[in-house]
Amino acid sequence: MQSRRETLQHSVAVAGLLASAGFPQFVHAALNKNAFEAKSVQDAVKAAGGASLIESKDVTLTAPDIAENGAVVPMGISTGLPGVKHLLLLVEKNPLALVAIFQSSEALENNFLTRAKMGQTSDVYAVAIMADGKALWAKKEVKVTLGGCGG
Amino acid sequence: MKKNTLYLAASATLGLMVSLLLAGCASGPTVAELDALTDRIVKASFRTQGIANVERVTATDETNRACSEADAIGKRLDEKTAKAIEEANFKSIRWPADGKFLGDWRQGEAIAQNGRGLTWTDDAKMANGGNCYNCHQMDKKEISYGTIGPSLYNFGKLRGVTDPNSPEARAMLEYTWGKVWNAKAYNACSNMPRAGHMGILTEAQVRHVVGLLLDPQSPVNQ
Amino acid sequence: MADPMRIRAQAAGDKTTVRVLMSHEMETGQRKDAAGKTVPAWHIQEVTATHNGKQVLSAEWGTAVSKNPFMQFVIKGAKAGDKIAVTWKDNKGDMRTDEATVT
Amino acid sequence: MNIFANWAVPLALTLLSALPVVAQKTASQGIDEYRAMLADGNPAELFEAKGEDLWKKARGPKNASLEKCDLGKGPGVFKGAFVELPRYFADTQRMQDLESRLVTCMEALQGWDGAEIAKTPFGQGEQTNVTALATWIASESKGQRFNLSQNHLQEKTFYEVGKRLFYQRGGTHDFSCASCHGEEGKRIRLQDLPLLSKSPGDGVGFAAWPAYRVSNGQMWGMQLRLNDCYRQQRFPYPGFGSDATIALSTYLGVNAKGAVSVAPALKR
Repeated sequence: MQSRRETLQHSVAVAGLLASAGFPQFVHAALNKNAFEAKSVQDAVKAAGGASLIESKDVTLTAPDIAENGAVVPMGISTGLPGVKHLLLLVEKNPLALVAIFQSSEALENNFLTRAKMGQTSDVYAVAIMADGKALWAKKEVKVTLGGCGG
Repeated sequence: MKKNTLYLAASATLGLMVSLLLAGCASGPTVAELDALTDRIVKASFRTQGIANVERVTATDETNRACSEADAIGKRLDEKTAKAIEEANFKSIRWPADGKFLGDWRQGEAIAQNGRGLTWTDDAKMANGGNCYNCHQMDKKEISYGTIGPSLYNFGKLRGVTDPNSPEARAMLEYTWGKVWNAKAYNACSNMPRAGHMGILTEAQVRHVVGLLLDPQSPVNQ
Repeated sequence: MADPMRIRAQAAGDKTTVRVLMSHEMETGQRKDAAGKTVPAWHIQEVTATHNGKQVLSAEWGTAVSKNPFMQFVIKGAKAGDKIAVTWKDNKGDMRTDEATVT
Repeated sequence: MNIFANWAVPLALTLLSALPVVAQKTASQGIDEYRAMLADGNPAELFEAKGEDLWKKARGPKNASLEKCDLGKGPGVFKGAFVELPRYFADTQRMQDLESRLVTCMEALQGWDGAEIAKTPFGQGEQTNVTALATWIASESKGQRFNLSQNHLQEKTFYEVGKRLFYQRGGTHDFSCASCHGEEGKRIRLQDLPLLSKSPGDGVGFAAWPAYRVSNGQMWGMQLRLNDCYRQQRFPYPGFGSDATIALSTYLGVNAKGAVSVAPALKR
């Protein structure tokens, strides 16, 4: 376990100025604008290149059964399948369903974790878009509650 | 520079006050001195903000003063004082002008769910909530309930209220109204706010909450 | 300029788990301020990471990622002493890169 | 101050009634699971890093760092300082908690106007920096046990005053701190309430703040924690660093004696 102090020493800020100094372009800059503007899970997956939706046991969605607060809900996607192009996390009942797209890469495991906002109790989807256009999905309902006084 | 010394100077004032107060007491301050110091610290520390006037803490009533004091020394109020407080609070209960105790339980449920109102970030114009679920179980379907107060699930059913308009139900109607209006009329140092007495809920809102508790159709009594 | 990220990269066997915390509002564009005006969306859109200078991660984020975002990914084959750099760019064009050493 | 960032307001109003029936035990087990998933990667770390930087950086009208700040264990000593605060400071002749002491240092060493900082709302201007500094200083005592001094007469006096404040009923709802924190095993809604009239145990209550609050994505120091308790008690506004907040902190801190500090924690 790296201590905070060590991390600080290793963590060097090299940004900010780079923005104006011609930092190399992102590989996927704004490619999936339509997917992020889609309201439903289906439309978002389609816009991200998923042709046919198929439920799959080979895609794993990590998410809690219940979230104490919808502002921060941990969720992750992983799969051991070969031939994955993109990995998507989506929240069905959010105003815009798509949370994040991770591009599959030879250098990485297909295993990503992040945290998302959820407006209400909803199904969460993990979708692996394959090279052949298949969109393999797993889903789970996450209940969103509120622990405190609500004041 | 002049400004900069202000914070130190101002904050040292109370410190000085404490030192002066304690000068010459080798055994430390007495209970009365500590009570007086607490009052002064409260006056110097709190200020009016939004609708939350400073009098809410500097000018609390006899009920709160007596109960706070008893709490701080870890004792219950003596029976006589408790009785006197309960009687005074009972007298302050405003009974329904039109004789109607039971309102719409659906509106009562919304009031019970609502924990808002009367903080310094709230607007005076908004309707206040009753905060009921913060402390009580009520409708069994609501899993997010507090446990500071007893469960009120089946409140009316357990007390035999089958027809709220019957003469037999009258006493329970009055008790429930009175308890919601001013809980301290029945238990001097109850943790429960005095919803009607302190102006937290309007008469119409109290009626709806009583409906939620006693209406046989209410989910509380299912 | 945005505050620094916190990056932890820990090697275990032939895999390195990278955990990143970013300092960002992640405003959804759905929220209204006290005056009732919609607060415009302001969120990280693109995240990339490099391992010893070679790009390994490319991700795109929407408005639903939480404020002060957290992300975890696993690099194959990285070892102690390797450099991991993470860059984010938001919809206003702000960006930030921070680097950490694999332990 | 709108503490509800993003979508929390509709949540508060609509979600509770929409929940299906789930056994009580399952709900709290689920919430424990949820918290465990968040434990790794507390955004408070972002504020720790910022606070450490602020401590070392030359800033303010005097362009000086805070590295000579005396938090009670001598100039520049920050390790272990947090678990001994509030304490009596001879130079200011008063009881001070971590945040008010940091303001004193910012005034004395860096030349800021302390009164102006004290008046600044939480989450704005230099107050943000006070919170970040407090987060870092607290993190430097992580794992240590609370051990407030009760040697000085003022330390004892403030404990006694704090105890009275803890039990003081007021506001429109007659609430005191003890209304919610005076009994073991109670809850508001689904939120467990620590009993604070004695030590609630390691990493609970006083031993958990500063903390990052997931509900609004904000970093809160103890001053804001107490401030918001008083807000929800429907009390008037306690001044930043006021004697009431410091006396109450003294009471809570002394009660927490022996409890291990986990600050900065992650909270709802």
